Amino acid sequence: MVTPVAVRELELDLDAFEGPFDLLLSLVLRDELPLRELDLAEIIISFIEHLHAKGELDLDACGEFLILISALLELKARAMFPEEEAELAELEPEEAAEELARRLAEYRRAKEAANWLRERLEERRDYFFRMGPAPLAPKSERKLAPQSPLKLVEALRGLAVEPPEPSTTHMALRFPPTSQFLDRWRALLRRRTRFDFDQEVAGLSRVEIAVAFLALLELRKQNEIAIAQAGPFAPIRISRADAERSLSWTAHSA
Amino acid sequence: MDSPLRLITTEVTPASELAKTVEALLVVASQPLPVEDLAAAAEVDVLHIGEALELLSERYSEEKSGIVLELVAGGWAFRASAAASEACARLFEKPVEKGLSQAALETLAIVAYLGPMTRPEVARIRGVNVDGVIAGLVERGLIAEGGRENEFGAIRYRTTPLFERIFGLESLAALPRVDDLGADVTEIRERLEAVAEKRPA
Amino acid sequence: MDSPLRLITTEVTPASELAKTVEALLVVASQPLPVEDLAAAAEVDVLHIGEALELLSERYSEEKSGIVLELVAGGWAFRASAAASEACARLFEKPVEKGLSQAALETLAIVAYLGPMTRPEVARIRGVNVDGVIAGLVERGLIAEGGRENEFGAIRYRTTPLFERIFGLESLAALPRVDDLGADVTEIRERLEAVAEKRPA
Repeated sequence: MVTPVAVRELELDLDAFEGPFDLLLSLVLRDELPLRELDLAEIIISFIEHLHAKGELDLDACGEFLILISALLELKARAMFPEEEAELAELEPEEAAEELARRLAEYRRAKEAANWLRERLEERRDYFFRMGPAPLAPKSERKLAPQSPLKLVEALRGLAVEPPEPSTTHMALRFPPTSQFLDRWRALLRRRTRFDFDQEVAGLSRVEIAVAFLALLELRKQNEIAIAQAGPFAPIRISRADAERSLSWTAHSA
Repeated sequence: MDSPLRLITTEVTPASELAKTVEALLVVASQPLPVEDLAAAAEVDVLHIGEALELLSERYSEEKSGIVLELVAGGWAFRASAAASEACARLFEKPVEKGLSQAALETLAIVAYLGPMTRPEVARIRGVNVDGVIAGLVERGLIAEGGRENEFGAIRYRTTPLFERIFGLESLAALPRVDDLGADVTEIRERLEAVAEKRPA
Repeated sequence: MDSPLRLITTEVTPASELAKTVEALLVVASQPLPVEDLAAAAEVDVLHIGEALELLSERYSEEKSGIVLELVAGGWAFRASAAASEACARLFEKPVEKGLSQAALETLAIVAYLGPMTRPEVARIRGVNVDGVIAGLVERGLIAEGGRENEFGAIRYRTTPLFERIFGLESLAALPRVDDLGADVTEIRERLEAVAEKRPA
């Protein structure tokens, strides 16, 4: 005749609690016993010992115990890692369990270390030592390497420099005249039948490049040049109007 | 032949002369002094400092003196003897006046053992917000800011020399090893297996 | 009749026990301790403290020890022996600084070239508050107070002999000439003030 193990009446003798399991549960649920103070492994061991003592396995009791202890574990996990619930939820169950175990172990170590520190503090509470400077300690002097008197002259001259006139360059964009580039492109085309736009404007400011391009369009309008580009972002080729035919080849071969 | 004569007439040996210099350095210092600092100040090598410290440890020990020499926080320092603690308590504040809460001790332990740590890292291990505890420990001078995770990252905290001094640690390396949970896990598994064996197949 | 007997058999006399307490108190203190404080802490009357201090003065005296007991400003304190003063100075020595900040250089140049000057005068030329810089230069001994504008006026600062030594000058007369800035001190000063006024706030 098997007497079922009444899990709720399981007597516990833990570091943080002594009494039946159901009392522990109600204390935990009423927030009167902080879960973080409870060593759940201790409860598991008590239960197993209890089973062991009976010498037979009561599956019903095991099932009930499993449900209760996993609820406690989950509660404890949530209490310990409130902001990381989501993070843990993203992990595979095995990974999450492992991560949880790792953190619990880490916290357990921290608690042990804290206990050691407490004992140490207790041992040394009667040891006084000076926490400030000694009453008659020598004064520490700041020493300076030899300096050149010319640095003083430099500093003084710096103070005598008139401040620059307030700059107004930021108030208007200054455009170079288009004529400047018209002249430049015409001069270039007298020497060469064709050139690459990008190469010729390298190093110029954005405004200057824009004006240089405007000058090209002006030359095109007057039929002095042909402009070709093999594809988007390809070099822009400029050629004298009389060399246009050879340029079309370039476009086809691209 | 006057050197043996000189040896006889000289009352103070070089070691005890050096010991005087070392005790002078220790009485004016505001931090524990590493042997290297003592050697540099006294302009002798560390071996001689070691001899001098041996003489002084003998002289400045509990029972013999109200001043006790100890190796703590990476250096040598004087403290008051335990026998004088009641008198000291009437005149001075205790280094840690009211003791430390469990939360403060756990936080200290985490920072001490796991090295410079940010608030979120400590919070992750303790499972609760630690801002207040950290602020309290900083105010007591037991931990201090020690750089950042990265340029814009969270501030890292590390324990201070005062922490080592109050807890009487020669250095952080003197913290005892905290055994991990390994043993417990094995124990649980063994018990489970023992039960499982009894299970009818 | 057992009190003489007790005196004989007791190895440690009360006076030397009290001396231990007093030396403990002195090694923890950051300030010289008046006899009354020592008496209150040790819970004995000042006469006994006097006896203990006598014992300690004997023990902690020049020649005998690197630690010397001294009465200073109405209180008792330990200091380093004269023999150890050089070693102690080395302990407190800071690394030599290579140069001065621009603010310090400008301030020094103004005080050196334009003669004793008050803080507001220097501030007018530099166009910024100079209190911190002046305090720093005073602390380093490069400038010092040199009288007042008038009885209730602002303090004037002048350069010190240390300033002359560091800048390799035999005297202020040896400062490099700055004729291009003005014919004399008044002219230079007027010019600098005029420039300062034009500077954007």
